[in-house]
Amino acid sequence: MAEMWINMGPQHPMTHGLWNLRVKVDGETIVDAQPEVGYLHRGIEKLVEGRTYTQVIPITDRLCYGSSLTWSHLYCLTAENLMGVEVPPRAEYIRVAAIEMQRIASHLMWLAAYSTDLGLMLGFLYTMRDREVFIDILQALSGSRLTYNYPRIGGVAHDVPPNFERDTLRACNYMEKKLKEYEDLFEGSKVFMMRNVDVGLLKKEDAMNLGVTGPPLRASGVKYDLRKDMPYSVYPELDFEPVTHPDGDCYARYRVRMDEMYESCKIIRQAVQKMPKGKWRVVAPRNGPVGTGLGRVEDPRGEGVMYIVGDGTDRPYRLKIRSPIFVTVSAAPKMLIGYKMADVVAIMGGLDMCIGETDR
Amino acid sequence: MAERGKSVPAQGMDKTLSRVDDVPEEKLIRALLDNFPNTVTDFKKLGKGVVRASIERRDIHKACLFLKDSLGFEHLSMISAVEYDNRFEIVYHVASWGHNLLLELITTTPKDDPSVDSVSSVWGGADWQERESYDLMGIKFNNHPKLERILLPQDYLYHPLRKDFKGGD
Amino acid sequence: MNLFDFCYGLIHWLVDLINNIWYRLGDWLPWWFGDFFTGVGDFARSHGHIAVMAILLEVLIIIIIALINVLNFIWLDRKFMGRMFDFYGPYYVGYRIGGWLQNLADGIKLFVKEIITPAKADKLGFLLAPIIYVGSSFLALATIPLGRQFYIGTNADPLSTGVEASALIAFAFFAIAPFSILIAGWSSNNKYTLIGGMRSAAQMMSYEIPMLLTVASVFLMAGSFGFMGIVDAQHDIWFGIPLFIGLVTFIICLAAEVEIQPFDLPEAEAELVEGWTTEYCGMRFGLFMMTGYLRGYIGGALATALFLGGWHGPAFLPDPIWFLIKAYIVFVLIEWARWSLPRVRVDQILNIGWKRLLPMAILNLMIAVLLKTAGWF
Amino acid sequence: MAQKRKIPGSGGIVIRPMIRTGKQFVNSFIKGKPNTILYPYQILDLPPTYRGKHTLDFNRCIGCGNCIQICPNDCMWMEKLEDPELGKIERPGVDMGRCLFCGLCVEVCPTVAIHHTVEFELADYKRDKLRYGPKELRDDKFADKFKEERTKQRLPVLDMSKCTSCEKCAGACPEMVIAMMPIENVGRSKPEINLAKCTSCEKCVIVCPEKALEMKEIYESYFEMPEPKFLLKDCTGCGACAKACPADAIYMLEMPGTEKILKDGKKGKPKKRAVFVLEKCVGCGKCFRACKFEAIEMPGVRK
Repeated sequence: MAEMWINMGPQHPMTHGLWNLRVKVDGETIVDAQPEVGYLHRGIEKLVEGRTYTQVIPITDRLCYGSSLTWSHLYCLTAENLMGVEVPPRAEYIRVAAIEMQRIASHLMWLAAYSTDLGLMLGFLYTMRDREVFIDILQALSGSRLTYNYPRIGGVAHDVPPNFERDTLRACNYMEKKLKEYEDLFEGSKVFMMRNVDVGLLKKEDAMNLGVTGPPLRASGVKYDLRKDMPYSVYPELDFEPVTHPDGDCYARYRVRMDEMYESCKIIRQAVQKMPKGKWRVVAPRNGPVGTGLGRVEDPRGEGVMYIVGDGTDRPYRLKIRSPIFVTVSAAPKMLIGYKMADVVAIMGGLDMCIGETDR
Repeated sequence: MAERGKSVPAQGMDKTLSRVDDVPEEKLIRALLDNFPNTVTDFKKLGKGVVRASIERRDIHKACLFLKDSLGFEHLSMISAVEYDNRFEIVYHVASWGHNLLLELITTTPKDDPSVDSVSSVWGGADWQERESYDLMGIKFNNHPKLERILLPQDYLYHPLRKDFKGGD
Repeated sequence: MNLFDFCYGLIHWLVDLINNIWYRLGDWLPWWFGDFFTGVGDFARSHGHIAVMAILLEVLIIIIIALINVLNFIWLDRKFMGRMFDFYGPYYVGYRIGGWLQNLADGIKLFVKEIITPAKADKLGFLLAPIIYVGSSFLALATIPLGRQFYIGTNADPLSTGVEASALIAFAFFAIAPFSILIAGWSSNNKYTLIGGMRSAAQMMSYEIPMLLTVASVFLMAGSFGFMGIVDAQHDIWFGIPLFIGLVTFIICLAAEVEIQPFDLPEAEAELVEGWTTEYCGMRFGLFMMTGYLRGYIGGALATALFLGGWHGPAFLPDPIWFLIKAYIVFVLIEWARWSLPRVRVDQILNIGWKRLLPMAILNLMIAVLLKTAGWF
Repeated sequence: MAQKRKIPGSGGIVIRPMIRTGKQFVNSFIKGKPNTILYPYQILDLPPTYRGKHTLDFNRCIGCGNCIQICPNDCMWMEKLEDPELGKIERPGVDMGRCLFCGLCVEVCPTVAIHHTVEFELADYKRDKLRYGPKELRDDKFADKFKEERTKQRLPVLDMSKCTSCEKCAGACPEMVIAMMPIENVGRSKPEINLAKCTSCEKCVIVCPEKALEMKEIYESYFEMPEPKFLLKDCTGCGACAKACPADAIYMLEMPGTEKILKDGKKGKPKKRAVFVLEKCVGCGKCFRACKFEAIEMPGVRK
């Protein structure tokens, strides 16, 4: 068969959103790839300039449907950095617990999408079922199921609901049991391993050079986790281990995310048990000062950075959002070339694409 | 099919770790000042592990090469362009994983000539971020391999993040 | 009394019933008109005419049974999948019978949908592909007997073995499908369908060989090319027991031939949207889908007839029921594996076919030869 | 922390996954029921914090419009109503078609009058029907059922129209949080209470001879609201701001010595000026919008 370009997207089951991957195939082998994004560009960075600092929080929730809480948390961190607001410790612990729950939920959603990509409908339903446990807790915590709008500049919106500790610990235990089941189901299956091992190899040097962050980077053997290396919030007080895997293939990415879920369970448990009593919110100033603020967090998908410029009014002058997937997806051709057409879904699924944050 | 990746030690920054050891922020500032005495105009330690430095735009590519090759800043975190009344600021957030450092490297361009040298040859990850800055803010990056719009349609007329943009049709 | 006998008797009775009125009508009319009437009536009562009608009736009965089974299969598949995936499956439509009517509702929906032919498609091929696909599958179905006396036959002899070499014919018709899939993939004029069609051709052709080799071992053991002879030879012991490797190989090949989950590369949803059926909609797609399950039914029936002793079973149930029960068990097993496994890749599927299943099939053939030469069968 | 790769054995080809799914089949078919919630017939339990359709307590609402200002989507509006009990009032309505259910309007409400219910089935056939006016949102009893999360405090609140500037409250306060601030051009002073340090001992209320101070329950605010800045030189004393203020925080006081001499030599009415009791201010900016002479400044509030 002659070489031909195939547009995988913008409407394609592989894309998990709205983007376009142009692949040039020779028969079934990929010889060139060209990701194109921008179909979901909503101009959030411009929208923000017309809103007050508080009104921006619900907008940043819309950045990523998979992990909206981490983005609004990142925005609040950035605004607090700009305004110099000290967050009460209870709020920090609540935030950490909520973020880690969001991370598990996000990773489970990734696992769901990934298993359907590989043709395993089963995984989708099992993981979505178990994700519900954490969504329910987050719902009781914040009042919403997808766009939580929970963090605030200077704390969080509400105190934890009654029975929060009991429910969270129970959910963690349940999750660890279920993760074992998933391992049995996925890694115990030879077909799954056939589809994953040695697929989508990303060398360490390439990953570092191309700005890949998050689980794909750690799966390439670089031990870099912002929660550990440049800690924010109360992460230094919690005991956990950044997860790495030396192989850099799809299986490594899968393994890193699975292990991160175990680590997140650990973090949630500690955060809930160490949570001090006291205020969960302080009043933030209405007007930001003239200056800049920076926030960096370890999003479930990679390194999320926000850079905010204040001009002394009650609206941000400029907010720049660094989306991890926007940078990671530019490394896609490096991973794709040389593999089969069916591996596209495994490789791109392994990156955990989220177009909301990519296009902003 | 590509061969399987050899298992490498997880900590990969060993060769650069020994260069800067104690108080890395000040060493970083000193290294920058020593190598670019004329163009580094402003520097400040913002917090633990965060340093801000301003550099003139003619040296930005050289400075980035220096940062990556000699100081071990292997990760370009973010390129952001900010429009002020009289200038554009292009802010490079460069991170070093070995030393846990973050450098906020600021370079300014005048309003009538918003262009700087591209650093995509230094960090591959800069490629798309520079395209984004070009797309939304209209900063031109010299020597960029493919400076095209990335988020907006190719035939779009405006650079929407500029303050004088009042909504195109 | 076999199926032909039954149908013959039924048609005969019906023709006599009609002729009763017909002849009387002829009696009232003038002689020249009445002669014509009696002539027609005599023709209708002739053996050749009634035999043709009886065969048509047989075909109708077999098709109806097959279609009901297809509906059952779809329902069973969805319900079984649902419970395995921790949800209900079809539930509301036909609440009292477990959501069985959902399939009919889906069928009606597909019927009323508009059939769109892509503007740049090859119209003839686009139209022909479903026809060939459905037709070849039904032809394969026609050769399979459901019981010792329950088959499409042409004589009333209770010891008749039906069509000679019926198993060969069944496999011949069963193997036409990749051709139609290739036509569908090419004529849709879409890159996904093209790749799907190509994959389908490669996959089916590479799995045809181990499948036929295992079938050859069965032919060898039974000493017959016809289903009757094969099933009769399994009266004492099912071939699935001595030829267990063959049974496993056959079922895996069957899964690949019928294009279900671990081997459903031609219609891989994730990367090829829906593979070669991407451009089909409405009832044309419905036909493809229905025929997919029909092929599942045929596959189950083939495995039953060749390896699982056909209709042999304790006498308290009639032959066809035993046959269907076994076919259902084979189908459920395939479905179970289907929903538990991810999809394999195209190079891997060929590897499995050529490097694993072909040696297994040859080993199986050798076992069959050994058993036959040892004189145990 | 490099893991070893587990290579599944030959059982992993098909048997182990099938055992896993078979277990689930047994669990959801023979032992119990599937996990699905059959939605229209079974409804998911929602926590009381769930953010669904709004509800509005007419008695609590003061019509300040803070909710409208903070709404990120501009989906709320003020509607003028005639109520048999409350008279002429202004109450907000919500456009559910545009609302993003962020809950900021609930948080910012100074009197905790607006709430979210757990009702989420809001779909309708027409967009107009998604615009819920205040009468449709009204539920005066909801706030009592609702478990209040925001802390409230009983605090003394000043009614300036009764105050005679006797300074007894300042003397009575054990915490010294009441300071008498002179009002320019009026010749009187008004007690300013530092509410952050107040201990709610009620001594000032007891000592007040005119009953100008009153204990009221005030909710803690999470937001820094803009404060009005009063420019005396531009004030004409028209009283529009006092009329507009939903919290009764503005009083019109006469300025002695500004009386106009009428033709017959008598003194006319003195000029009035606005006096702001900022403890009561909710920061809504209505006075700023009502003032036609730009005598009130409020940075960051849109006119």
